[in-house]
Amino acid sequence: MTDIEGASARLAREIGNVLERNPQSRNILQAFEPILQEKARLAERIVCKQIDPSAIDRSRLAGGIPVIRQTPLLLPEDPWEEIVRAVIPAIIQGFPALRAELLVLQKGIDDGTIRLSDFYRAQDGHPVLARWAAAIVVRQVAIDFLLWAAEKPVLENRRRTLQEVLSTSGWDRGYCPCCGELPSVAVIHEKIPQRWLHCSRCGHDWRFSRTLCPCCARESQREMPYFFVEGREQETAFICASCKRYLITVNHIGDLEEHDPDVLAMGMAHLDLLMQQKGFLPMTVSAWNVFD
Amino acid sequence: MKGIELVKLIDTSLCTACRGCQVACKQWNEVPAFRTKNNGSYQNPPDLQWNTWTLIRFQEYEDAGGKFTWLFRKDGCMHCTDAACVRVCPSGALYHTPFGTVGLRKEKCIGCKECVSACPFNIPRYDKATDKIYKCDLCQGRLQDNLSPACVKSCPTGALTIGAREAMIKKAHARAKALGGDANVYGDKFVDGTHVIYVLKEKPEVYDALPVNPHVPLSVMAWKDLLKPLSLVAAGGVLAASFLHYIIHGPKTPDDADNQTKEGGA
Amino acid sequence: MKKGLIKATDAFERIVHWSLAISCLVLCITGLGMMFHSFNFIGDLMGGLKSLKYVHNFTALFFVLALAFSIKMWWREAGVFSMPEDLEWMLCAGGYLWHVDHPPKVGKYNPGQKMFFLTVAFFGVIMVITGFIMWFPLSLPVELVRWMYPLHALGFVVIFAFFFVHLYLGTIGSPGSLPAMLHGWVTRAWLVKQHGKWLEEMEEKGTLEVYGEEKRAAQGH
Amino acid sequence: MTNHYIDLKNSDCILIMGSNAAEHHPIAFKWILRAKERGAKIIHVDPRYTRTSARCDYHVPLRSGTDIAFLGGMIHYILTENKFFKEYVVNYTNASFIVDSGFHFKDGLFSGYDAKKRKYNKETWVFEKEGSGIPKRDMTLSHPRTVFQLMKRHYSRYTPDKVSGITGVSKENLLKVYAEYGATGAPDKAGTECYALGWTHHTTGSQIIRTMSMIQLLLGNMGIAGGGVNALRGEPNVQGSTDHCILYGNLPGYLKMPTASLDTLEKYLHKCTPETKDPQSANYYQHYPKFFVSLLKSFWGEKATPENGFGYHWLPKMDDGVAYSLMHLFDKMYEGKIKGLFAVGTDPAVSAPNTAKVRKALEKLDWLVGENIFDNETHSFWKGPGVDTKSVKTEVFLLPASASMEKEGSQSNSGRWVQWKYKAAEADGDAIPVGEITIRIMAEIQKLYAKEGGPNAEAIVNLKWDYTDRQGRYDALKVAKQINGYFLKDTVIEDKGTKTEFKKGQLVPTFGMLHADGATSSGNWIMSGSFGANGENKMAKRGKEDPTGLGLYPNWSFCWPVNRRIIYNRASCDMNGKPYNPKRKLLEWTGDKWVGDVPDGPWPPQADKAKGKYPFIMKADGLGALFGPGMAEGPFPEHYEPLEGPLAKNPLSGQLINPAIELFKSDLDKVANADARFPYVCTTYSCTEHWCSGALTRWQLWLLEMQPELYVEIGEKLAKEKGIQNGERIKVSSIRGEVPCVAMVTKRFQPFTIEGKTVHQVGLPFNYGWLFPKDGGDSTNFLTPTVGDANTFCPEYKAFMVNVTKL
Amino acid sequence: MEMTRRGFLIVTGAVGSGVALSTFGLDLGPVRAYAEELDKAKRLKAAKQVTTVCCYCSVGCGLICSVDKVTGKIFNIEGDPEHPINEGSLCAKGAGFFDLTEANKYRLRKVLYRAPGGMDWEEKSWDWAIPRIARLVKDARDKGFVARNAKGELVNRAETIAHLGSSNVDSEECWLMVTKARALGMVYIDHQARV
Repeated sequence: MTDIEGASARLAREIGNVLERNPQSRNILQAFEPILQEKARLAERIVCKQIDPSAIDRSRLAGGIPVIRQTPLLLPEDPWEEIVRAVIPAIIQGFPALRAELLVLQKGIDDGTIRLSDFYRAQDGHPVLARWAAAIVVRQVAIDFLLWAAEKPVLENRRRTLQEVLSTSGWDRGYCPCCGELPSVAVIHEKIPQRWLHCSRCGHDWRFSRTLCPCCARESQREMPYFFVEGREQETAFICASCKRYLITVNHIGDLEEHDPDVLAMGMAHLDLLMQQKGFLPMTVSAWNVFD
Repeated sequence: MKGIELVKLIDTSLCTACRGCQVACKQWNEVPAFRTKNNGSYQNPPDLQWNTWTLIRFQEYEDAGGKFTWLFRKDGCMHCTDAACVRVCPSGALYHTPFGTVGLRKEKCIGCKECVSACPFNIPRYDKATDKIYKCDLCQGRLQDNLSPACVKSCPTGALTIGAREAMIKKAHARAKALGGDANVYGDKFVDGTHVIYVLKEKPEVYDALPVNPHVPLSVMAWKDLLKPLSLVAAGGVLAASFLHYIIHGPKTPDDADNQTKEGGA
Repeated sequence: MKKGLIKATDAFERIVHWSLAISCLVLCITGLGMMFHSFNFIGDLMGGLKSLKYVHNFTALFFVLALAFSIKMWWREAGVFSMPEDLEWMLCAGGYLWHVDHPPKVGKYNPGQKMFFLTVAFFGVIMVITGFIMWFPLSLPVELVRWMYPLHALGFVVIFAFFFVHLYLGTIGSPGSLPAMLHGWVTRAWLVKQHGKWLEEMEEKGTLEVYGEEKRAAQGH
Repeated sequence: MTNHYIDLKNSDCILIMGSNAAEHHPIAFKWILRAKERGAKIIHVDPRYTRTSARCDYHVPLRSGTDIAFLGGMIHYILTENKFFKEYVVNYTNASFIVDSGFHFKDGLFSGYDAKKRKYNKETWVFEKEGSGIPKRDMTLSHPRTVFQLMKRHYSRYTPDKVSGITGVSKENLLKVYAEYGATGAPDKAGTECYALGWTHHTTGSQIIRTMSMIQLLLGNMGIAGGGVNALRGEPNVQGSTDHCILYGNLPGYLKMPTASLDTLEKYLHKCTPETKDPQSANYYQHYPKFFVSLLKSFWGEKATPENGFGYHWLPKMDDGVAYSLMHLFDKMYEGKIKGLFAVGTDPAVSAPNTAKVRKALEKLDWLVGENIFDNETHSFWKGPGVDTKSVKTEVFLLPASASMEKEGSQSNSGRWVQWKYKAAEADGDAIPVGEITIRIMAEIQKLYAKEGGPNAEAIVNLKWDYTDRQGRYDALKVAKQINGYFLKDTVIEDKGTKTEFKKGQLVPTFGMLHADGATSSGNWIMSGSFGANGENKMAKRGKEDPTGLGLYPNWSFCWPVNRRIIYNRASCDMNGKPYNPKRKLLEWTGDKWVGDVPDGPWPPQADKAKGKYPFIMKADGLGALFGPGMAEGPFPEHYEPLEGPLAKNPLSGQLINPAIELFKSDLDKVANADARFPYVCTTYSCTEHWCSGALTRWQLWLLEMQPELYVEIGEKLAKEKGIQNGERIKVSSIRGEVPCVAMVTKRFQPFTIEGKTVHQVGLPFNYGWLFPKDGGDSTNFLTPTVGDANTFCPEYKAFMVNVTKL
Repeated sequence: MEMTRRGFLIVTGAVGSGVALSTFGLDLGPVRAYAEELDKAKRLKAAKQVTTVCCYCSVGCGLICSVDKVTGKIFNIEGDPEHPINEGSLCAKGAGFFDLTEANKYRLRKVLYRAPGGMDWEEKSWDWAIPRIARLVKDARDKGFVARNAKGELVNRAETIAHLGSSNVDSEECWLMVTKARALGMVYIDHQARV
C-alpha cells in the first residue's frame, strides 16, 4: 500500500514539476493524470496469470524476437472487468467529453454485451470491435481508448515479472523487448550520457546506442541530427534523415530522482507538434502525440 | 522543483586527486582562474578562496608506525543541517534549500562576513571586489533541474556520488566497514548531520583543516539564542519600567516653591 | 527665551551630545535591521541591506569621534564619583524610585547620570572595538572574531536599554531636563532640584551664567 | 600494448612500473581499479610516490635507472624458487635452444664487442643447428649452453643483496614484490605490467622492456587475457604515428628503411626476409616482400614497375650503421648541416633533451615550417630568452591547423585499436587539417620539380598524390583506403580450396592477400584489412558484442593485426589448444578451428606435428625469445648505470654504462658522472594537470591555475641538509644547464641507500616553457643529456645528475 | 532472425493510441500557441551529434560532440557512453576537451610568417605561404642533396631538410607526411614516439 501511495505521490510531484516548466501542457497532463494514477494502482493490485520467466527463450530474445512474439502478453482470462471498472471513472475524470460514451460502454459491460475476453481470445480482434460498436452506440475511438487504458496495467504488470530476463538479455534493438513497440520517448542521462528508450505501452526502459536510429537502425556517427528548444536545451527531438521519424528526447536528464518518461513526453507535446509540422513522423503513435 | 533531502558522499579511498571536480566547479559556476604560484604543494590554489569553492587538499601523512600515505580530501561546504552560517546571516542570503543543502542568494549577501567566522568548517570566502562571500551551493540550479552537482558529474572514479540522504548514509557506512581499519564516516553525526559526508580512510584528526568535532560555535549560540532575544526583552523591559515609573511614581518635577523662591530672589 | 534661565551646557557640549545620540540611534536602528530578519525592511528604506551595512559602518566612524569627545569632555565631570554625597544619592536612588524628602544635592551630574555615562563610555568602547574587528575580521584568529559578535550584541542590549532610560529621564521622566540639551538654558528650580550642588558651586565660583545678566564671574574679574 | 586497456581488468596482479597511470591514464586506471575490486594486487614500483602509488596496494621506491637490476633480480628469484611455468617455458620459448659455443659473457660484456665502434659483432649470438638447419634443443633444459642455463647463470649474479645495493630497494620490499608477482606463474593466474615513458626514457629502455617480456614468458603471462607487457603510451595517436613510422629507420608498417649497401631491391628483400627450416614455425615475416612491394606501389602507383624495382632506387638510403634520430637531427642542425625543418604538432624546444643545444641549433636554420593549433617555444624560438632576434636569419612559417575534432580520420590507441573519428566542426579562421597542409605543400613542390627538375626528381614527380576530394580538400577516407591497399589488377585468391575473385580497384581485405609482384598496393600492410573488400570502413565499427566476456569487443573499431585483440594469443592454450585457464578462455582449438579472439594464424596447435605451428608466429623460430640476439647490447639484458649516475663503478661489472649507446661529442654535450658537483639523481616527468610539453594545457587557464609553474620535488632530508624551505625558489643545475624553480619539499621522495651510501633523488615536471605563461619557468630539458637508448634512441630523460642550490 | 517493424504492429495489435486528442475534447490551444511562439521566435534549433576520439593520452576514449547546425559550432562535448573503454566517463583533461575548440582564444587562426631578422609575426595568406615554402624546400633540398655517399653508393638523400612530428595528428596525416618526406629523400625523420 505504501508503495502505491509513494508512487502516486511521486507521479503527482513529477506532474507538478513538469507543469512548472511547461505550463502549456496543463490540459494534456491533467487529462492523463487520473489514467496514469489508476494504471499505477492497477498494475500493482491486479492478479494476472504470470508468465514463467524461464519459459522465455533467451536466445530468441537475443536474436531480436520480443517476448510478445514468444508468448501472448494479453490473455482472455486477465481480470478485464475489474480493470475496466477502475479505468472508466479515471478516463471520465480526465476526459469529461467521453463521459456519455464510456457510461454506455460501462452498461454494455455490465449487461454482458461487451466482454473484453472475447477480444483477446479472437485471432483477429477487428470483427469483435466492430460487433461491439454495432451493438451499442459509441464511436470506435472510444472503445479503442478504453482498451488502450485497460491494457496498460496488464502489460506493465507482466513486464515487471519479466524485468530480470529483459534487463539481462543484452537487448540491442530499437523496439521494446517486451511488447515490441517502438519507443515514444527517450532520455539521455547527464553524467554517463547513455540513451534509454521508453516504451509507453508496457513501460519498459532499455538502453540503446546513441548513434543508431531506433526505428530503422541506420547508423550515423558522422551526423545524428536533432532539434532543441533554444534556452531549453534538455527538450530535444532526435530525427532520422533516413526514415524521417523523430523521437522526443530529454537530453541530459538528471538522475537525482526517478522520472516517468510518459509525463516528461507530455510536457514536450509542443515538440511533437513542431516536428510533425516539419514533416517527421513519430516512431510510434502514443495517446498524446496525435493532434489532428 | 520540490526536492528530496540529498547527501553528497565523498569517498576518499577512491579519489585519485585528478582535480576534475575542482575544474568542473569553476567551469560550471563560471568563476575565473587566478594566476597562482606554486607554494611547494600540489594543492593549488593553496586554500579555498572566493573563486575556489572546492579544493583537493593534498596531505603527506606518516602514521605512528612510519607508514606513509598521501591523503586527498576534497574540501568545500559541508551543508550542515544546523548551519551556523545560516543562523548568523543577517540578510537571509544563506538559507536552507528544500534539498537540505545551504544555498546562497548572492544578490542578498551584504558582505558582512559574519558567516566566515561562524562556520565551524571555515568555508565561506569573502571577495573584496564584489563585497560578497562565496561558497559551494552544491550547484543549487542543477539540483533544481534534477542534475547532480558539477563536481559529482565530473568525477571519473566514483569517489563523488549524491543521492537520498538515508541511502547515502547507509552506503557510506557500508563502504567504511568494507574498507576496515581506521576507515570511518564523517558528517552524519554532528551539526544535526551534514549534507556532504566523507568516508575517510584515516581518523578525522589525521586530516588537515578538518575539525574533529565541529559544532555551531558557542559564541553564535550565545549571541543568537541568548542575546538576540535579550536585547528585545531588555529594551522592552526598560520601556515598560519607564512607563510604570511614570504612572506610579510620576516624573521628577522641580519643586515649585523652590523655583519661585529662587526666581523671586533673582 | 525666558529671562533668568541658567546656562547648563554650552554649544560644544550639546553638539557632542547630539552627535553621540544620533549616531548611536542610527547604529541601533541599522543594527536592528541586520540583527533580525524581520527588521530587514529597514534596509529597504536605505536602498537595500547592503547600503544599510554601509550606513552602519560609516556611522560607526562618526560615533567613534563623538564618543571620543564625549569621554574627553565628560570624564572629569561624570567619570568620577564625589563622595559621600554620590553614595547618599545612590542609597536613596536620587528620589526617582520612591519618595525622598530631600535627596542629597549633587553636582552637574548625578550618580545615575554618571553611571549612565560610564556605561555608555564602556560599552561604547566595546562596541567600537568589537565592531571594527567585525568589520575587518579576516586577518584575525577566528576564535577571537567569533566572540566579538556576542560582545557587540551584549553592548547593544545594554546601550539599547539604557537609551530608553535616558530618553525617558531626559524627557517626560524628568521635566525640565530636555532644554539643557536643546538650548542649554534651564530653570533654576530644575537646577536646584536636580543639581543643587553644582548650582552652589557655580554660584561660589561665579561661573553662573544667567540669561539676560552679565556674567558674574566676568564682573568679578 | 600486447593486450589492451579493458583487458587490464582480467589480471590477478598488476605491476605498474615506469608509469604513473592514475595521473596520466586515468581511464586506464579505472580498469586497473576494476581488477583491484576483483581482488587483484596492484603494485607500484617507481622512484617517487605519486597519485598512482596512493591508490595501489603498495608502493616500492627504486633509484631511477635501475629497473633491469630490479627485474633481473626477479628472474633470479623466479628461476631459483621454481616459480616459472615450466610447460610454457619448454614449449613456447627458446629456453631449450642451444647457444653457439663461442658465445660468452664476461665482466659486463658479451662476446663480440668492438669498443671503438661501441658496437657488437653478433656472430656468436646464434643457436647451434641440426644438419637440417633447425636449431638444436634440449627439452630437459639441462645442457649447460641451453638458453635456460645461460640465463640462469647470467641472472645468478642478481641476488637480493646485490639488487638492493644497486636499486636502493630494501631486501624485504624486493622479496615482497618478487613473491607477489612470481605467483602469477601458476597456469590459472595472470600477471600484467604497465609501463610508459618511465621505462623508455633510459639508455637501457628497450632492455628494461625486454627483461619484463622475459619474466612474462617465464611466468606464462604472454598471450593471455590479463597478461602481456603493456605500454601506456602518452599521446593520442602515438601508436598510429609509430605504425606509420615517422621514424628514420622504418617505413610504414615497421618495414626496414633500406641502407646504402642494399643497392638492389632483391638484396634488400633477401636481407629483410627471415628464414626458417623448422616446418612448425609459421615465420610470418617470410611474406615481407609482399608488404614492401605493396608499399612501393602505394607510393608511386603505376610508375612503380617490376622493371624499375618498383621505385626502390627513388627511396633514400641510410648509411649502414648510422642513425638519424631526433638527437642526431639536432646534432646535425647544431653543426649547421640541416637547413630546413618541418615541425608538426611538436615542441622540441621544450621536449627534446639538452634544450640549450636544441635552441642554438634552431637558430642555424634557413627556414622552419611549423604546423600547430597553438604557438609554442619551437615556432617562436627566434624571440626566446637570450636570443638576439635580429641576428636570427631563419624564415619561419606558423601554419594554423585544425584540432582533432575538426577533421575526419583515424587515431590508434595503445591497444592498437584504430578508431575512426568524424569531423564535428570546421576549424576557425584559416586553420586547415595538417593533412591538407601536407597535400598542398607537396603538390606545389611536385609542380616545381615537374617544371624545373632536380636531383632524383622522379621520386617526387612520380609520387601518387591525389588525396583530395572534388572540392580540393583533404580526403581522409581516400588516404585511409590507400593505406589499406587495393587490388591493382583482377586477382583470384585461393584459400583452402575456395577461390575468391577480386576486381581491380577493390580494397584488399587482409594483408594475407598482398602480392610481391605489384598486383596490390598497400600504404601500410598492418592496416590492410581496415577496410572490407566492399569498402566497409572497419575502423568506424561500433559493435558491442563481447562473446568471450573478456572485454575484447571484436566489432568495435579495427585492431591490427587482422583485428587480433591480444597478440600471441595461441600461447594462452596448451599444446593441444586447450586454454590454460578455462576461467579466462581467450582462445580454444575445437578440433578444426580456433574459437575466441582472432588467433595468431589459422593453423592447428603445436601438438599437431604435421600442420601445427608454434605460437609466436612473427618470430623466425616461432617461439618466445628468452634469448634475444636482436638487441644492440646483448641477448640477455644487463644492468648498466645511466650515462650520468652517482656511482663510479657498476656494482655488477666493470662496464659502467651501456656499451652500445652512441655518445654525442659536441661542445654542448657534457657529462658529469659520479661528480661531486652534481650529487643528486634527477628524474623528469609530467603531471596530471598538464600534457607533455604543456603545449595544449598551458593555454587552459583552469588547468594552469592548479599547476602554475615549474617545481622540483625534493625529499625532506635533502632539503634540511641544504637549508631549503618548502615553496622557496631554488635552482636545479646539471653540467649542461640550470633551471630556476620552486622547491616542493616532500615526504614522497626518500633517500636511497646505494652501495652503502645515501643517495638523494629529485624530480621535476617538464611541462613548462617560456612562451606561456611568462612566469611559469622554462624547459626542464636544459638539464638533460643528449643520449638515448642503444636500440631506439629514446632520450634519457629519467636519470641524470644534478645539484640543487638556494638562489 | 531479423524482425521487421511492420510485423510487430500486426502481432501486437496495438489499439487505442493514435486517436487525435481533440477528438476527446481536449483543448490543445495552449500547446499549439506555445509551439507557434517557438516557431515564430525561431527558437527551435537544428543540431547534430558527432562521434570523435579524445586527443590527450593514448587510451582512446570516445567523445560525442554536439554541434549547432546553423553556426557549425561545437557547444558540448561529453563522453561516449557506448565506448567500451571509457563507458561515457572522462578524466579531468578530457572533460576540458571543449577548451581545445575554437572556444580557446589562444588557438591559431591565421598563417603567421616571420621574415629573416624579423621582430614579430606577420599575417599571411595560404596562397602566399605555400609557394614560398615549396620554393624554400626545393632550394634547400637541391643544394645539399646527396645522390651518392662517400663509398659511392646510390643513396638519394636530402640531408639538409628534416621532419619532426607528430603523434598528435591522425594516422592518415601521418602517412601523408611520411610519404612526402620519403619522396623528398629525407632521412632525418622523427617524432614523439621517442620523446
